[in-house]
Amino acid sequence: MTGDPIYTEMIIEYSKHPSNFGEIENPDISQHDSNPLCGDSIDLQIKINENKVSDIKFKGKGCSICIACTSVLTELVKGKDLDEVKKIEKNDVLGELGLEHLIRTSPVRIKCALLSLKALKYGIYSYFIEKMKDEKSAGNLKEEATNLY
Amino acid sequence: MTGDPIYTEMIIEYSKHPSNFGEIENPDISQHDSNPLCGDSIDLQIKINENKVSDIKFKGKGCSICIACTSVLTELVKGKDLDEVKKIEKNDVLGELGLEHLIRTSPVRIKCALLSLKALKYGIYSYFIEKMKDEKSAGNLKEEATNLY
Amino acid sequence: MQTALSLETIRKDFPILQRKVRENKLLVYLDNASTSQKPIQVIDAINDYYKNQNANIHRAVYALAEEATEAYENTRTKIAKFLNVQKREEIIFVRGTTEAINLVAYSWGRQNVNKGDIIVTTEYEHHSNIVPWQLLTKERGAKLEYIGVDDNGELILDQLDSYLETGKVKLVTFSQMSNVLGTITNTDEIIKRCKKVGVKTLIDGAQSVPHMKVDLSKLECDFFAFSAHKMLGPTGVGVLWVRKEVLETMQPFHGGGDMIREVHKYETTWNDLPYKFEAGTPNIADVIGFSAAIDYLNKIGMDNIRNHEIELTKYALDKMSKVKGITIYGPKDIAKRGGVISFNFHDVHPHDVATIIDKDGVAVRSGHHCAQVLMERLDVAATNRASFYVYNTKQEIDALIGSLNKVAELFKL
Amino acid sequence: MQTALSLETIRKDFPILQRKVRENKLLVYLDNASTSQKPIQVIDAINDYYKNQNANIHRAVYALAEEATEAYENTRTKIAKFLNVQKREEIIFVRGTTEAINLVAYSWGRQNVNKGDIIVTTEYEHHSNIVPWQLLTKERGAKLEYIGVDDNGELILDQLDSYLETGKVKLVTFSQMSNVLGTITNTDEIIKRCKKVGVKTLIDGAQSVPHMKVDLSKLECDFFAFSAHKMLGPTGVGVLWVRKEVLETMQPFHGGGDMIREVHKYETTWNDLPYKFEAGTPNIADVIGFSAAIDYLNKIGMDNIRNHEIELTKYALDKMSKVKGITIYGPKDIAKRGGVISFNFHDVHPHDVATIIDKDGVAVRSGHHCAQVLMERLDVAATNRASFYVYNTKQEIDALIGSLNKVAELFKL
Ligand SMILES: Cc1ncc(COP(=O)(O)O)c(C=O)c1O
Ligand SMILES: Cc1ncc(COP(=O)(O)O)c(C=O)c1O
Repeated sequence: MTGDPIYTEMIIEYSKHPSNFGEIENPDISQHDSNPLCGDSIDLQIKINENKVSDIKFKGKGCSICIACTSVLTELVKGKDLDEVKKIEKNDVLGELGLEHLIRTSPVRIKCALLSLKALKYGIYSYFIEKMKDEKSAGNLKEEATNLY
Repeated sequence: MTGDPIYTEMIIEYSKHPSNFGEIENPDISQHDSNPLCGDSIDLQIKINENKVSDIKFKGKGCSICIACTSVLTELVKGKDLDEVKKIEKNDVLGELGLEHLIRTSPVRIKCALLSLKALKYGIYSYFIEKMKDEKSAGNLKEEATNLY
Repeated sequence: MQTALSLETIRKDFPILQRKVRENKLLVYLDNASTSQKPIQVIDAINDYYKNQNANIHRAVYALAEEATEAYENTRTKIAKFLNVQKREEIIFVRGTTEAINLVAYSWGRQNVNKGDIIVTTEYEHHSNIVPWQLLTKERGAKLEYIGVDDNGELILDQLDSYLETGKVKLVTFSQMSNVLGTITNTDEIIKRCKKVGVKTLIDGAQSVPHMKVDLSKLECDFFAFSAHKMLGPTGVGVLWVRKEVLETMQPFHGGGDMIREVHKYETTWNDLPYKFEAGTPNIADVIGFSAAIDYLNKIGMDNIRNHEIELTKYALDKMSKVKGITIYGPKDIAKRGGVISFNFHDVHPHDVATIIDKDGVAVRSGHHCAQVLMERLDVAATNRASFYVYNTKQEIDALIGSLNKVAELFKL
Repeated sequence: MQTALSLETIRKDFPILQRKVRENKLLVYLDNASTSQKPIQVIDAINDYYKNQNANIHRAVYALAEEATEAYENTRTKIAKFLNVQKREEIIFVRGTTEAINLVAYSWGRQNVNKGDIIVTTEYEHHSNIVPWQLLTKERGAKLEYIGVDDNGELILDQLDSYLETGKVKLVTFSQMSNVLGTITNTDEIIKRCKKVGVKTLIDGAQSVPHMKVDLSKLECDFFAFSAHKMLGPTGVGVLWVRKEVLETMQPFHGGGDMIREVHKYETTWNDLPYKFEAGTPNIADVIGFSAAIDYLNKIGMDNIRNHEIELTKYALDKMSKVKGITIYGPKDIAKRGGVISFNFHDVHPHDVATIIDKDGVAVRSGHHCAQVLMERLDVAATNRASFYVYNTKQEIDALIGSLNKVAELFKL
């Protein structure tokens, strides 16, 4: 089985020993997502300090692709500015694991790989929207708010 | 078009000049029926005297097969004892018009041909049932009632 | 036909047109408003699916299932494009127009229609655009009202205005083309008047989509329904399109597999659009067959189809009006009608007409065409109806005329 | 197989079994509980219909329409016979099990289930036998209760008794065979207990009818639902059977063509059974395809199919239990289970298993199998599931075992 294009040592390692697994107290972002057609289920938690991801953890059940990709994603995100986090893309995650080919070869499994990225983006955007509301109600400038996008 | 197995002179005649077309005052049986999948619609009215069909008339819109068969049926039934009317069958009607073959050749048109027979039977049975109820409530013997069937 | 494909080439694609019926008569199929015939490309697509790809979709990771899912979802995209719809999640697969309209009545209707509200339909609707609203309005204590049909077979739009003025109308629902009269509804005008007062609109596109270009980005309706089987596709598939803003507010209709996100014992969350409205194993093979039908229509071009039918209809109206004892219904103006011609012979019942001409292999529909309200309006029990499609020819119309003359003769008209 | 047909002959009838997938691997199709493959006889029947008979049914008098109507209605009769049903009008054609159950929930349920009433289902149901009842009970202010599953994968019938004792149960609904555990439900016992207190029963036969003889004249349930696509038939067709006394009391579900007798503007009367429940153009071609599937099953014999699957299941259970790190779910006793085997590898996710063995051409299902309530009960996110049918062989099970061993190796179990 050497050269399996998906189940590399790295993926199996991550799936057995995921990074940033666990929970955060009083997270600023809590995002749940699941893959409706299988059973992958992820809870992301993020702590934000001065517009930076000061901590990120996840819990959940998922296949090795899902767990490995989530691990990589949390590593990528941790410590980064929200502006940078906004810019993270599919291939940033897939690339780390050599899984870019999944987009082409497995339209089904790609969903496992990208579940956590979807949750992250959703969580971040919701956070921005909440912020915008706060800022609006606090009477702040509209431009400032839209910057959050 | 000589020898058309359905549209014989007789059928076309009947359809243009149906027998017993019209209405009866105070009928004992009034039965409506329609062919749900086309648009044939028949109203049969029957007057009963001493267990005999003293008069029968019909109104309705229908194809020539339906009208011809209804005409024939009313002719067959008029003046007959209800016991005999109960026994009238498909082929009694179809036979008069040379349409027995329809059962085999046209499962759809056969419904036009037999619509009035169905209405007649339904009307007669309903009449019997009403009678049975009357007789029951009048305390008559059960056997007598079931004779009506 | 002004197309890359000649009529002759097209006819060769439809195996059934080679068939002999009754006493060795070549089939002349003129009941296209009821259901269309299928080109070999559609038949082969279904075949190929079962021989090479068959698997349940959306839920498995193995090769076949991935292929089947892709083919199924590509059809959705193709249909979106065909109707010029930007958001593919607005396309919901159903069994046909009837299920589509019932879905709206149950899901949207029961949420939005209340006591005293009015639903407006028309006198020339198919039963599938009347009965669901009778059921709904009865349940909700609401009222069903009808836009009348004038003697030219067109809707009397003034009546719409008087309903709208009550302020109680929740939905106006109508066919874009009458399946009996062939009348093309003044759709833009109805929608404009409804939009002005914020009333939702549903278009029954069962007769329009197969025969003319429909651009949903231009029509500003909220719901649109049609059936594959009337447009070269298989039986058992249809489409409900719902504007996303509206779809997002709708509760699910059928519960079951695939329409859920997470099921727990006592509560459940719904899947994304459009899956929320596609419970259970869908009709996968026929959706894929439908895809081939859309390809076929695109290859010919919807405008060419419309032009071909205009030509046939003109020809037929001209010849038919000369048959003894005939009455023809619907608009006189060819621009206002599709390729559907309803007619009657004086007092000869349509079923008799159909049976007689069937002996020559000519298939027309006779009956109430699931439009009994219109039959009452026309004061007839039934009509005969000839309806055309891409593969019909003038010779076939000549055959029809020949047979109709026989009817006139037999009944001494 | 103890039948006139050898396994070899049978396999030749299924074109897809010749197919190569992924890197030139012969397909080993073990996802039959999800959908079955189709024999050439079924594919040809659909083909033939479109090439020779296609027409809309019930409503026209010309030759094609008569032929199509007859073929469609003959299928109804054939299915009645297959299930040993005396009254063919009790057979309603729907899209599949999901639509069948929803029809009951909407039509019977909304008439009969009221505030405080209880509907009982089970922990091993498919979502299609849970979600419609969640929707219904929520709407009606009623309650949904579950019969639990014991550690052997069987229903805990004592719990049924405690629900029945409340006197508030309106319906007990359950699958005759679990699509995850393979458990064959003690159907007679449940129905007996329900009948004693006059409670209606619905059987989800999606997994049972394809794999064993079902005799509806002996089962005394009130509703029975199943799908053609799991029993060699096409997608898009299923059956709802309802006992006539019950069916006669039910209000229509979908409104539209064919389900009516007479439509007037403000009131409408319904057609006879079963047409009252078949609104709109049905999936004619696939009903006719289904007919060929029933013929095929009859030719092999349902008892032979059951025996073949028992043999395969025994063989598979024996070999699989020796694979490193594997857990197998469901009853140990072969008489209590169908040809469905769910399993997991320790902490390896089922999707990973499925993807790895798919590379060898082996197709098994992985996921929650639309049974999330059961997944919660088993305390797993998902399982792998291999399921067998008439055409599967011991060699194919060997191929599965080979691939499973690779998984164990790769994940160092
Ligand atoms: C037990 C059971 N019930 C219901 C269903 C749903 O059947 P369908 O998707 O054909 O509606 C299935 C199949 O997926 C099943 O296995
Ligand atoms: C205008 C119109 N609406 C609705 C329908 C119903 O379509 P289906 O029977 O495919 O559901 C038809 C076709 O019969 C139709 O002509």
